[in-house]
Amino acid sequence: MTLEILYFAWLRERIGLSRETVTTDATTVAELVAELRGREERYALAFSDMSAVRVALDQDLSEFDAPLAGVREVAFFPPMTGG
Amino acid sequence: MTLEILYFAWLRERIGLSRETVTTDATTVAELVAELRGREERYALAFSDMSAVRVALDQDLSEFDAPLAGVREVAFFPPMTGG
Amino acid sequence: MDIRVQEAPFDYGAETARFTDTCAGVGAVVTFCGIVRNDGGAMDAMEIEHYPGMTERALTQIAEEAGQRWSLEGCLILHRYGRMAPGEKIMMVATASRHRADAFAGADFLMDYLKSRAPFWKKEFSGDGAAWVAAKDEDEAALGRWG
Amino acid sequence: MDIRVQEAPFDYGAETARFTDTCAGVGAVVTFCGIVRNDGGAMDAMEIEHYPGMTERALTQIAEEAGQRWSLEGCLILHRYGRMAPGEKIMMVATASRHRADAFAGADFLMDYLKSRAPFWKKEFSGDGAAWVAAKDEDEAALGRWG
Repeated sequence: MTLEILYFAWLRERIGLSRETVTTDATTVAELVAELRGREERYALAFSDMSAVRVALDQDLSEFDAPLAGVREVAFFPPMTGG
Repeated sequence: MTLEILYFAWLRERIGLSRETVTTDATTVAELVAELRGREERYALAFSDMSAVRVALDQDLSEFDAPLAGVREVAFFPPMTGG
Repeated sequence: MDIRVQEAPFDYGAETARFTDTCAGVGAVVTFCGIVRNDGGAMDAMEIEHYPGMTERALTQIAEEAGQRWSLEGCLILHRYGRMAPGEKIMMVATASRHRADAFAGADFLMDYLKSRAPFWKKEFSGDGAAWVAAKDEDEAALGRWG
Repeated sequence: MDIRVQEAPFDYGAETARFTDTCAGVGAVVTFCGIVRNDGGAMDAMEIEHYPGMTERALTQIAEEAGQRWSLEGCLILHRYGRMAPGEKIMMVATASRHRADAFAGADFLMDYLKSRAPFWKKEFSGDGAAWVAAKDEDEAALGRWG
């Protein structure tokens, strides 16, 4: 499947990208993260502490064990600090 | 002792006065109320249900058993409804 | 601390802006405004009576109490008396603090105490005549929230 | 329901006045404004990044949730992104209701959810460099207040 992946805040800075298109066989967010982590050091670093990472699937907050079937946009970012 | 007595809202309307000067031997608010109640029907009516009456002594909310010694201004009024 | 008791209308937006500008360095401002409701058009006007002297004293005490309970950088209470039509603004409070929790709790506290401890009385006028507004049990009960 | 995400500054007083005027018949309005603090002059500027699309979606969901929990006649959320100097207003919320308890609870709820569930991230710039603001445990814990 082909996914649009977005990165925000320090995840964007560490990975050096704000978005990329990825073709993957991952079936869950966790599998996708494992795949990204194995790519390059900057990904491994960005995803080294998953307690500091949040994920949204098609712009809804989600969990790491969520399935990717039917998803088009995956966003990774740190805990929100608005307001 | 001589007291300045003030009435507000429906107490003022029932008694027909917003303030009066009273010379009394009452030592507590309760005694003063009993004395006023004995005066005329309109006072008896105004003070018929004391659960609906509040009192302030020298502009501080107070209780009916409070002593009047040293007090100059006594105000009677219904529960507040500001805001 | 800014306490005002007045007959004249006030400008909620302008007072909010002015209050916020004078609280330099704060992170959070909360305001509340009470407005004369017109439930189904039954009421023509409202009149608020107060106890000059005690009113200012009571509002000052309430504001001081709020300042002791929470970390507030600023506090405004403005309350009108006299006759008002539906839609008119009756009163406002504003609080400023470094953090939102204090600003929210402070304003909420001011309103609960003002409702039941400041000497204001409302009378409503309609085609049926005039009636004093009865105090609500829930307003007295609300004070219990603050220990 | 009025949801706005914008880079441009906004006028808190004017927005408060406009919001109140459009909520005809209400008895209570509560507003909150968040302002860039400058704690001891250490910070030169703040930058807010957000997730266009999801931001509007999340704010709309939060406002709808507030409207299901409380009786609100109006609800405004306005949040900026981009670079801001100390003293600049970051965001505001406003709620209108017949009764004060709903207006207060609604605004308080909006703020708690917005803090931890809307995709905004703050970065602070000072002489020492730039640093992302860490989320506070107390902000996540605050959500527990709403059951």
